[in-house]
Amino acid sequence: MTTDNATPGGAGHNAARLKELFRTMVRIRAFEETAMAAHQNGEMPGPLHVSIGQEGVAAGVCANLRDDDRLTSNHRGHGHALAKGAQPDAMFGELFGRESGYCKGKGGSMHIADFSVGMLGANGVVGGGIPIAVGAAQGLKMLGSNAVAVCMFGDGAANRGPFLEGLNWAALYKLPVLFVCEDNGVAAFTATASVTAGPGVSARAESLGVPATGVDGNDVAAVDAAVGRIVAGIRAGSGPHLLHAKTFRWTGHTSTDAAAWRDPAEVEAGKARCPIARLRATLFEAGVSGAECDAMVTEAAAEMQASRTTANAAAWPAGAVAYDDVQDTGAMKWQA
Amino acid sequence: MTTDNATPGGAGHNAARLKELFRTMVRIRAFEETAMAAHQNGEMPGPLHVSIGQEGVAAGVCANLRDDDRLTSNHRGHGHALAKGAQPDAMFGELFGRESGYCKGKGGSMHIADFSVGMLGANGVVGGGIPIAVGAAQGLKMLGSNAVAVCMFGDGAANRGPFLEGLNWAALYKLPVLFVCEDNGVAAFTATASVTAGPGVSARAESLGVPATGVDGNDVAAVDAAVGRIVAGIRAGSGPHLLHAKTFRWTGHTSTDAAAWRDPAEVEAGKARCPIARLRATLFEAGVSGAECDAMVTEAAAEMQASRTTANAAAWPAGAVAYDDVQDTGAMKWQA
Amino acid sequence: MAGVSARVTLNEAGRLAVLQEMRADKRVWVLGEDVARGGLWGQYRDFHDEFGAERIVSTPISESTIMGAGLGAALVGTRPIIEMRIFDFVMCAMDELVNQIAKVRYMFGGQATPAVVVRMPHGMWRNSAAQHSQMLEAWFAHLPGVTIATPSTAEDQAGLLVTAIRSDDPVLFFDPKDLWGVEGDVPAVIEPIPFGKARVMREGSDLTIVTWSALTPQVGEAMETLAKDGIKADVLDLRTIWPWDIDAVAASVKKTGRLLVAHEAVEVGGFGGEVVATIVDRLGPQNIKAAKRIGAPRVPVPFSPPLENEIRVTPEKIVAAAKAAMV
Amino acid sequence: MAGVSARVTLNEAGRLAVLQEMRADKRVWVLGEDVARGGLWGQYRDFHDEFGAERIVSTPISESTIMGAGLGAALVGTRPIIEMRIFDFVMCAMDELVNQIAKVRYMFGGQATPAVVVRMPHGMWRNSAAQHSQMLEAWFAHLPGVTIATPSTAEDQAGLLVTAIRSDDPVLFFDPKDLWGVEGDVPAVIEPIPFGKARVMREGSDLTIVTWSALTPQVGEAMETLAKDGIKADVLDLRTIWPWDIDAVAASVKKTGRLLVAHEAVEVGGFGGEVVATIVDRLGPQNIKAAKRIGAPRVPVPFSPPLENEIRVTPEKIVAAAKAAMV
Ligand SMILES: Cc1ncc(C[n+]2csc(CCOP(=O)(O)OP(=O)(O)O)c2C)c(N)n1
Ligand SMILES: Cc1ncc(C[n+]2csc(CCOP(=O)(O)OP(=O)(O)O)c2C)c(N)n1
Ligand SMILES: [Mg+2]
Ligand SMILES: [Mg+2]
Repeated sequence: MTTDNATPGGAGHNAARLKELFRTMVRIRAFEETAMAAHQNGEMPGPLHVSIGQEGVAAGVCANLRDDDRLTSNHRGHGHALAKGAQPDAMFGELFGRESGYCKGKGGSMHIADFSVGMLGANGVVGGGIPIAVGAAQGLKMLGSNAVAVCMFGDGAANRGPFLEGLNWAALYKLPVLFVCEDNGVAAFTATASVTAGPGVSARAESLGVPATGVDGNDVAAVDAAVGRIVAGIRAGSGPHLLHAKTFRWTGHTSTDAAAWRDPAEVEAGKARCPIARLRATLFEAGVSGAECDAMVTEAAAEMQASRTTANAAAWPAGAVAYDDVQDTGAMKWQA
Repeated sequence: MTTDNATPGGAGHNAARLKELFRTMVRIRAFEETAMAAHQNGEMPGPLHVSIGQEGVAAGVCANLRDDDRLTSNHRGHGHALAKGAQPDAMFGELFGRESGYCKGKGGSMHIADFSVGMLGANGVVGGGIPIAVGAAQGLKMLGSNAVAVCMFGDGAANRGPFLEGLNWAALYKLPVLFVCEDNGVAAFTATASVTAGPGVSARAESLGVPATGVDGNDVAAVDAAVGRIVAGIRAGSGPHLLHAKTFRWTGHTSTDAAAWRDPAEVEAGKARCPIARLRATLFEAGVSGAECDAMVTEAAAEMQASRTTANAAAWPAGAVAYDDVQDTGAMKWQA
Repeated sequence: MAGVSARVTLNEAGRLAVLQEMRADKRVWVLGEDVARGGLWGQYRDFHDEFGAERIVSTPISESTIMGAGLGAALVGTRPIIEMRIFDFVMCAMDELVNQIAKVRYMFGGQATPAVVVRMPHGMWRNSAAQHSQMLEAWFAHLPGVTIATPSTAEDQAGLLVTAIRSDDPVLFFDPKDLWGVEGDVPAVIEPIPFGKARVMREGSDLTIVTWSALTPQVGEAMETLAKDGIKADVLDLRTIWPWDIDAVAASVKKTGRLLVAHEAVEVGGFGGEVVATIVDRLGPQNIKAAKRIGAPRVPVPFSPPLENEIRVTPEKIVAAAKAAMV
Repeated sequence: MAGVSARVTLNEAGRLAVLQEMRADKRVWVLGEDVARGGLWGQYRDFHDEFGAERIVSTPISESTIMGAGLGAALVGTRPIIEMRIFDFVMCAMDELVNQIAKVRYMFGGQATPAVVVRMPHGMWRNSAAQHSQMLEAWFAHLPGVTIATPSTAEDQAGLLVTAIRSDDPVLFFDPKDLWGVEGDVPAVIEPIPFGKARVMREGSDLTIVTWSALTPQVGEAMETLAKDGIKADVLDLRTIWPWDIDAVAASVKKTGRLLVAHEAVEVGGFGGEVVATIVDRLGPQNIKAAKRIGAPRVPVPFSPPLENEIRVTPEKIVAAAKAAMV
């Protein structure tokens, strides 16, 4: 969901806004579930990283962004793309390697991009989006825009060098960039806490001159409110900020990873913190019925199923496409 | 100066120890001045980075190290090497590219190493020594040694990714490593403060789980005392520590850089904080006469001049040497 | 049962080799992401149980430090196996590899012994796209200070890993990740296989085909097709590209008069150029009838199966290139 | 005075080219260490005064981010010149260069325009030793998605830089740092020089010599010596190694029958192998009498002058190699 006006969510949530957040989350959930089903059914090649359980972060952050705000994402980026305004048809097309995909089938799940809505691309390299986001912010500032750049990354990425370099850089040049650490507690097959020293990502950010805010990433209203405030500040010239959003990944690292090593009790507890269920309860209190929520869920499932069907019927890219988009000068030509 | 016993300096400095610190510092100063003269006189090829004004850090740190403690250094490493126990003959030999040099003339000023005294090498890449030092510490721990690793780097290096990665790593595995940030306020031709955000290197370290201590690097007794305490702790298993030592670089970045952009008043003030002059005053109070200090200065100058002379007379490496030490398998052979 | 060989996959062959060497030499250890859980590819399965957290070190996602710490630990006398998970991530650790590991021994005049093995599973693997499929082994032939292993069989994976672990040189070990599942016979005691000796895949007199790493099965198929068509190829798997078996290739081309180098990597700037240039100079162009290369076109690796297939070097393309060399 | 040329150094020629383009296009800017003070080599002297801190951005020592931020800024429509100070430090930014800059356009199906120029002064320069002297331009010919400029004259430095800045491709610009001082005539309005067109240094019929970047003066000396000895060389400076002027080299070798590729970089795995392999295949080995390469031995660059001289490709060595090609 991308609002026209980047309304700061902080100033009293109304039911309409909460419903939009709910819709974004259930669309992400439906996308991921549909993608997993397609992957298990052999419709999709390559690895698949889904973000089930983490929908609150993508939805809450992107509700505060305009189309000309830029976003860099990571390997687990479907939710970010959808929330930023990407279309499921072209996303499924890309997942399935079809010509109809955002990247004509050249990128796949880990490289979805939609520059038309400011989605500058997922990334197969952990932390790879950090310097790109700060550069985008620097470019925007130079061009006199008041758009912001948002950088989504996982807790695992905070152990890579670009974290230090990028945050120092952003603070130094006072760049309009929001760093979002989507902290699901795990990095691939390892608990992040077991490979991370010190008091945490917010402290790291602050030591680099970037103010930080912690939020429960599974409370989408809280994310929305915090990001609303923060993005308004960044847009007004406050400089960078880091949002540390605690969340939980329901699945294994990839859709073929059963994550058998995780403590089942911990997984149960994590799932109990479902951001969608939580918002549903809030909506109920605000007078939005369960039936209305169910309708959104059903609609989202149908939408994603339709996109899956469309993508499955889409054409494969022609061989010549493999030779396009490399470079202008010195490109190889395709020979039939 | 390398002590047999790694006596912690904290427990009351006596005049003998202070004299040894003085001797180390004046030897470093004499080495650097002699090297600069030789460079200006065309005796030495390649770039030269001297550490005049920073002697207190090298001397105070290394006074607490054993030969089997390891040290990684940076491009401004002569003082570190000398203080760790390297010999000026082989150092000048290396500076002059002679066969008698530590590296047979293959490394030069930026790559001096003396593995026999635990000096694992200077480094031409800013921050390059950080991961090497943590690895050395990890290896030492694995081998059951209680030796420590020390990593010397400049304030400029704290803006490179390896700083974050290396400190997190050291804290995580509780490695016996002391990080020493030799903060001379400049990085090449740029004031480090102008490219560094946040509260500073100690805060960065602490955010990564590495405790930090600040010290006036131009007060060698204070450095000695602090490092004595810290290294004793590290040796006893406390895990890593960072020492932030403020100091001042008297010269330009390289010996051919006049550093005309620096504020002359600032340079004057910096020179007034000379670590050698300061210790001389302390020694005087402790009953060591100016004449005794002068004798050490004269002796050091003579020692370095002699090494310079020896090195100038030393043989150049034979052509075949260029082909040695590449690798065992698959090495090119020299053809006369 | 000592001395009896077992039929195992290439992945398992490598695992057995490291296991044997770690049991024999306490200085050998492994560091990399997720290795305590057996590694991304299961190549260290059960190691953590046997060797513990001190020797099977699961690391943060800190490639620079994985590489650089491996070097530091080697400099104090341990013998690390640096596991890089997927080759493409080595790009995050190139200073440590190129400026440090490859150079310390030389820069320090022989004082340093950077005895590390850097394992980097590489190549195309099931539509992993541009950032998880690269084959840049050629780069490192151009980098003084390192040796380069590029096995393609379970036997070679085992024997070359043993050599790599025992070597005092930094060894860049390119695990062929598309071939984890190919099987071979690995003896109970794995003997080292020397670097720089090619493996003869087939003898023939018409044409020399040189290959290595993950393209070997495709070349194997192609050589059978060629044989059916009456073209008898002399086929060599280099197994290591630095050092590489110049003598064997030269002898073969002397016999056949024709050379085709086939590799999975991009043809332009690939190691095939080195092989051709070396052999042409050694034998003299006049003594050669054809010297050709086949590799991928100069494009990043695309995701979509038909696109990936489009740029793959297939048995059919190898057959066509071989036939073009016969004219 | 427009249209009149000035005699300037290669360093100044590059400075003038960037100045011209920055004046013409506000989207062009520079980022790198110390650039506000003119850059390590003075190649941005006085720029800060004219363009200010927004367009001449002195950065922290953060190579990954210098490279990656350059890319990010290009993706929103600016045109950064990424100054890497000395090539060797690019090793700290290889993920950003190899996995991101070279691939974004392709991975994203054409949506991205990574219009960056990466300037990386490279090569041997006054005993700078192993970590400040590397020449790895060959690597990037093997990397899809980039073009590669390797000028050697002041004129080409200017004209190729103009082309690079106007190009929508990522351009890897290898400033020949040992040649900063060579002089040439640069016009008041610098015209772009197209990539992929070789510069003829000398015409001859006996032997083709191909070179580029910092070795060009040595080749120039060698060709004069050869001429005195009665060997008339056809000499080409490629100027850009991707794309490179295959047609011109092929036409020359067709005429002379002999090829020698000379480069400063290590011979093994260098771009010389690509040139030889391409030409041998294009013309057929039987139509060539000799195809040779000369480059540095496969050792890191040593510090000491006699050692550096030992491994340098000198005019004498080039003459000897040329004569060896004449037999
Ligand atoms: C530089 C790099 N190293 C390793 C990997 C392999 N890898 C992919 S995802 C991942 C875990 C990332 O964890 P985190 O950043 O927390 O994201 P999450 O998967 O939890 O969403 C790893 C190690 C990679 N893609 N890039
Ligand atoms: C990775 C890298 N980037 C840039 C350089 C060039 N360089 C050499 S020294 C230096 C400044 C280093 O500053 P600091 O670490 O504070 O050390 P100091 O020179 O002040 O002792 C720079 C930028 C380098 N050697 N390595
Ligand atoms: Mg995570
Ligand atoms: Mg400094």
